[in-house]
Amino acid sequence: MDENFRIRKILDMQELNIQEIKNLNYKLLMVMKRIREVELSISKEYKNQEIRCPVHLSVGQEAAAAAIALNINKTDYSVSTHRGHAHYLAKGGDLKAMISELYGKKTGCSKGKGGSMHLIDKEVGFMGTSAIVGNSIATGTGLAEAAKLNSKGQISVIHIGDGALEEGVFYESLNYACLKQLPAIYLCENNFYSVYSPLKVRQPPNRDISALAKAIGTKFSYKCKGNDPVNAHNIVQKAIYQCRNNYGPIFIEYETYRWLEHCGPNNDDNLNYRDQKEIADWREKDPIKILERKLTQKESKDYELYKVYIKNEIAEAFQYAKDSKPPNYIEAFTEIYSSK
Amino acid sequence: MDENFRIRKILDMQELNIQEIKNLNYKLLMVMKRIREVELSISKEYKNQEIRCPVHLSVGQEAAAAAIALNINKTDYSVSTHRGHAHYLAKGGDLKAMISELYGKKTGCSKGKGGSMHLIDKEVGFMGTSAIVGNSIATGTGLAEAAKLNSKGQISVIHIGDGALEEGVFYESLNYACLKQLPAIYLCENNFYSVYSPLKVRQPPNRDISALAKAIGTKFSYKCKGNDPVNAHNIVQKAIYQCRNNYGPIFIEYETYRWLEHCGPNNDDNLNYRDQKEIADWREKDPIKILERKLTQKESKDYELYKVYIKNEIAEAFQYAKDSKPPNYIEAFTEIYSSK
Amino acid sequence: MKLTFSQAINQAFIDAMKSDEKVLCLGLGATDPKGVFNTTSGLEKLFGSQRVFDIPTSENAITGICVGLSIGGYKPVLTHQRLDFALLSLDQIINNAAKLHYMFGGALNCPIVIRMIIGRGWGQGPTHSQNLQMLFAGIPGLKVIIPGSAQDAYSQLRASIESPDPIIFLEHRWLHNSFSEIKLNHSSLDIREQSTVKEGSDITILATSYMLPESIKAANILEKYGISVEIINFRCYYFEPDEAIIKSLKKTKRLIIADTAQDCFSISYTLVEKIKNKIHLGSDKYSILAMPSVPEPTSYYLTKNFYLNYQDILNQVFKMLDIKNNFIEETSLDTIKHDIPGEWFKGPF
Amino acid sequence: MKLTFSQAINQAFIDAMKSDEKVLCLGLGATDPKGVFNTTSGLEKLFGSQRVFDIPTSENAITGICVGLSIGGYKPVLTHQRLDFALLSLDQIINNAAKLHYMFGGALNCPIVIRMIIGRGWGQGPTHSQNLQMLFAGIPGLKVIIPGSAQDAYSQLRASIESPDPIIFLEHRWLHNSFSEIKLNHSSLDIREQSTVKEGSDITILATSYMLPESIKAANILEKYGISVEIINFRCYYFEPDEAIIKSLKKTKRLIIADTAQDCFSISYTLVEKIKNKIHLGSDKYSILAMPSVPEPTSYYLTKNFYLNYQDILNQVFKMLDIKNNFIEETSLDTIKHDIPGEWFKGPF
Ligand SMILES: Cc1ncc(C[n+]2csc(CCOP(=O)(O)OP(=O)(O)O)c2C)c(N)n1
Ligand SMILES: Cc1ncc(C[n+]2csc(CCOP(=O)(O)OP(=O)(O)O)c2C)c(N)n1
Ligand SMILES: [Mg+2]
Ligand SMILES: [Mg+2]
Repeated sequence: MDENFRIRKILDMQELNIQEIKNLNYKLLMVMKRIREVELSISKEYKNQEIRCPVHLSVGQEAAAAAIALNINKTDYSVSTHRGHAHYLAKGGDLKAMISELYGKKTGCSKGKGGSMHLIDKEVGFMGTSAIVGNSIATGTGLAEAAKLNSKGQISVIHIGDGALEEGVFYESLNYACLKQLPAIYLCENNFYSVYSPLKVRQPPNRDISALAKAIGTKFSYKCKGNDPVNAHNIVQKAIYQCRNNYGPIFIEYETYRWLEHCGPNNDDNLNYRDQKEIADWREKDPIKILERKLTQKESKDYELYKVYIKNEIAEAFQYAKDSKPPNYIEAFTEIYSSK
Repeated sequence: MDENFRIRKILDMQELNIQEIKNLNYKLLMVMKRIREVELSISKEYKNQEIRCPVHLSVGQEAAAAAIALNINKTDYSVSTHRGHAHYLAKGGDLKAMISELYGKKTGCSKGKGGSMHLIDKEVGFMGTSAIVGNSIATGTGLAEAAKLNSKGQISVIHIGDGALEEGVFYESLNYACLKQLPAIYLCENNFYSVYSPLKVRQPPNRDISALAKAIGTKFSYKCKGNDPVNAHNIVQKAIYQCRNNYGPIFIEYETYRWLEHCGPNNDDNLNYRDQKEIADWREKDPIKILERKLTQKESKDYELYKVYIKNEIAEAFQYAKDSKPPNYIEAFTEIYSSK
Repeated sequence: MKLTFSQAINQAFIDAMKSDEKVLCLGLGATDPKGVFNTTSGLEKLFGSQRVFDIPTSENAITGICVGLSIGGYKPVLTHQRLDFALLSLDQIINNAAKLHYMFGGALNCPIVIRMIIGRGWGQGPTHSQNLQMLFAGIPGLKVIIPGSAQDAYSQLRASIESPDPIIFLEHRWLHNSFSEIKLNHSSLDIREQSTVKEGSDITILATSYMLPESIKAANILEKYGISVEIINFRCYYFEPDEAIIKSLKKTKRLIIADTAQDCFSISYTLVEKIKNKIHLGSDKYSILAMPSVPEPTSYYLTKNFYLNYQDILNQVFKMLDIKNNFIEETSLDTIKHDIPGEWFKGPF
Repeated sequence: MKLTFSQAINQAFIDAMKSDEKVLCLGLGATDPKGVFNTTSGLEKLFGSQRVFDIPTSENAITGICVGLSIGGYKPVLTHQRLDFALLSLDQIINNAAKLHYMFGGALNCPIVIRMIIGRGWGQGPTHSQNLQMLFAGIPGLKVIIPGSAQDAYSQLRASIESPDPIIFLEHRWLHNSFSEIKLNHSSLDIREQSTVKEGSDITILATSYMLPESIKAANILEKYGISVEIINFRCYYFEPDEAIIKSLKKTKRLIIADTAQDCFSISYTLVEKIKNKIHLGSDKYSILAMPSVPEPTSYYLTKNFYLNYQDILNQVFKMLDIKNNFIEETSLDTIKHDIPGEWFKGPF
């Protein structure tokens, strides 16, 4: 099998379960690296002022998405937040359609109407993101109820941040999911900040949020410390198994860290809202570097090829987006209703 | 001291702390009996169609209110819900103003604008009730923050039902109170029903709600089982002590049972939404009967006098309400703003 | 078939749920002994507790859950016993349901129906009686349906359930016991269609919700005095006036809008301007009857003269036709108290 | 003293908090390095973290907490970085804050200010750009303030903080960098007073919020061509027109309302009718310029021709004065892109 084709197969989320590649580390790395490269490319391109919408990048936080990518089915649902690029890609979302959306083109996944904060790829069960903190938690819970009513073994994954835990809708949704034993996974990327605000100005000190979820009523709640992608994968795998097997909703806290500014393309460590040592410590825990160090020689060679491949893939996607025809402004006035 | 005067002093909430009467049982009983008699009188009068607003009576649930009455100061705050008569009276609210409010008179505590679901007596720190489930939880939490900012040792008591636990605002408020270590007591009367709906269609089975409060972040959470007024009193006393001494917010679950229909003057056990045995068991646990049985002979004699006294007091209040002049309809259009 | 408004809602549920197994019915009290003023009674027995169920008091999440159900292929009908409670869910209604189709470029649609009941009288008071239709009618992406008759209750609810878009369905509590002859038919109904319920030549009344029966009552009285009123049941809050309205005004050249919501920033004002873009109406040729722009007080005494009824309509017609009336007295002999819809109502809710 | 709108807000905070120690400032990001577009910068240092603080993302509870603080004797000013987020708190705003004074018969009052920032451009999109002023303006018990200038920012915020009633204070994001000479004075300000910012004789423009600078721009151009425009800064959404408006219309007899909210069920329609109750205006003598009644799309290309600006105002004036204009070309030489308020704006927020 030629390298390129093999890699392409890996990139296809449906195929990821076929275990073409046996080494879990390598598989996780591939998914993470692709996400990171996409995000860094957006960061780079943003300066040209052609991407004219707020973007919230996931650089540094890729592991949770990768853990999902390797364990979820196309027929499952997932939803996410303002910081949704990684989750869209992890679910198998179309890269070209995503980049085009950022450029406001008609070829965008939301035809330019939604922008970076409104990604969707229904074909692969990625059912949308929301620009309102907490808003999609309820939607994802409803999808879990649909999944349960369908009785086809689907699950619904709800990606959230630590800030969303402060919204009543999180609590109401989880209460409902527990009450009805819905197949939902609430996967919280705790990056310790909401915009510039540290946890300590938003939540009681030392609160164990997975214990909180358990007290609300989940049978299982997990905590994944320190940005560890393999640990994240194993927890997610177990959780998805349990969720599919009617253990009801499951909550996962995944500790991680954002490398760039909350919104926008830049590093904002100069603003000093985060401790320099804290930043340095988390940079050490770069999930990509950690796994890169674990590759075998053979894999490292493959990985070089893979990097070229994704570089090309991403370049192509950006070119596609830039070349795509802009929508006519008249289209702003269409598709408000789906009926007359 | 003549009997009547002594009783009048007891009825005055400020004086209750003076421990005129040494026997706790008797004091609790007096407060509860007065509340019950008020509620039963409303129930009886309602049939005359002169009280023309929804009423939610507390018959059977009097103990939590009595526990508060014996331990709270006039300078403390409290807020309550649609089922707020007992809490208003426990805080020392003016009886005549309350009954007049039910009759829609200008002498009502809200000048007839609010009705049974909007009771207030600012003079004694009773800062209002709300007809929207959960709505006053946030208000009470804000009062707790005001109390904290005032640094005068005040606390804020927030009376809620089990249904209110399902509103996100409960969770958001408690998170905030824990974060800021506010002197707030969330006193939940779990009567196992919200209108006709049993807990099992609303919350996960066997969930320990005081453990839930603890997981949200309270240092102390208490559960008071089985409608026991003395236990309720002791827990409330301890909680108020802790709350005043900067242990932060405290949650108390008090198990109890409503005797009459959710809304209105009647018994609705014929509708069979509650199990007959369950009803009978809880009727056994009538907090008033339990304490009546414990009175000494001397107290029993006093109690007979006391009953006459409150009967008169209540009759007087109803008469006052009925005799009060109705407001002119023009007043509906006033006091929408407090400035021009 | 003679049905009350409540029964018509119930029948619409039954027929819709039979014809489409994706339809769900949920809400506080949906399965309780009172069945939301009898509108959901018996449904659980017929369709099972997976399709008909009670919910926690979590208005906000439940609304989003309905959105999730809808994009997952279901058609949830959510009921709030009072519109006022739905204020907890405006983020989900406005930022999610209403925008979904648009903001994902048409990829999703959101077939949900949210029933909200509007209270009135018997001390409902400031937070159990608000008709905040303008909150919803002003949001692109929503359709606001406000049935005025038992027939509407049936056919508009059926059409709403079949609509691929989110519907806010506003039921006036005082209509629940009104009844009429009903056709169990909705297939031809355009959900935005208004309906002419009485033809006339002197003046047109656009009547919404509970103002419909009050308008009919007024028109019947006026008829005796030779005044011919045309009544249009304004049952969908769409700001573009439909043909029935324009046609009617070409004939009568006089307009009263009778609304159950408050005057201030009432949607009626938009409607008037949009009508006047299509047909000339002199400034003394139209008027708006709406509720006062103040909270509804609880007291029986304070709500006296607070609500609009057929007498206000009579007076307005006389005024606009420049008739000095001396027969108004005769009509004020009502014995029913102003805070109840009929003698059948004994409180408390 | 020359200040930007943001600086004026900041100064109003400083002066209010100095003069009344009960004033509090809270909101997401109130103490962060960006200080809510610099409006709250430095306040924590000046007044301490008990009076100036960040909050959890809990819009609903926080609003109710502000109500509690207010009846407990404090004067909280809550800031939302976007109006859209405040939709989570409409229960607390409408069922609690707005009703409190009324429903307790005057026993309580609720001096809170809720600042909400209205987004526009740079891909803010459907849920970061809504001017839903009508949600609030239609609620009795609230006062809705919508400053149009840096002077308003100062004096209206001060007056709002001093008001005993709940105030919704709507700041347009595109005004934050506008600046002007400011008097640090608010004592004589009636919070419901509109202000005439330019006198003229041919036509009156009621300009709201960001439409104020756009109207001034238009008026200055028109002046060159001998057209004299009177501009009234419509900065409080009260439905009864105040004297300045009536006086102006008696003079000019022509009215344009220029609004940053959407057309459908816009409050402008109410206003027009209320004005016409006081003064005759022929149907070709007034018009409403408002945003299209659709969600705001995100794409740069889709927002082209989406917003109103001074050119739309020019065209409307020409139309109403029946002038065939051949000089409009000249004014369309703008180089600034339509989705940013000025070259200073580089995204992303
Ligand atoms: C309801 C609401 N409130 C506030 C915001 C502004 N906001 C956008 S992203 C964000 C941070 C959320 O933090 P978190 O959930 O931890 O996600 P992260 O950005 O860290 O991934 C906030 C407060 C919003 N979009 N919606
Ligand atoms: C937001 C909201 N949703 C629904 C209602 C209708 N409602 C009134 S009382 C009540 C029951 C609340 O139950 P609980 O909190 O247990 O109090 P209880 O009546 O048992 O004392 C409900 C659902 C309401 N008033 N407000
Ligand atoms: Mg975070
Ligand atoms: Mg209960």
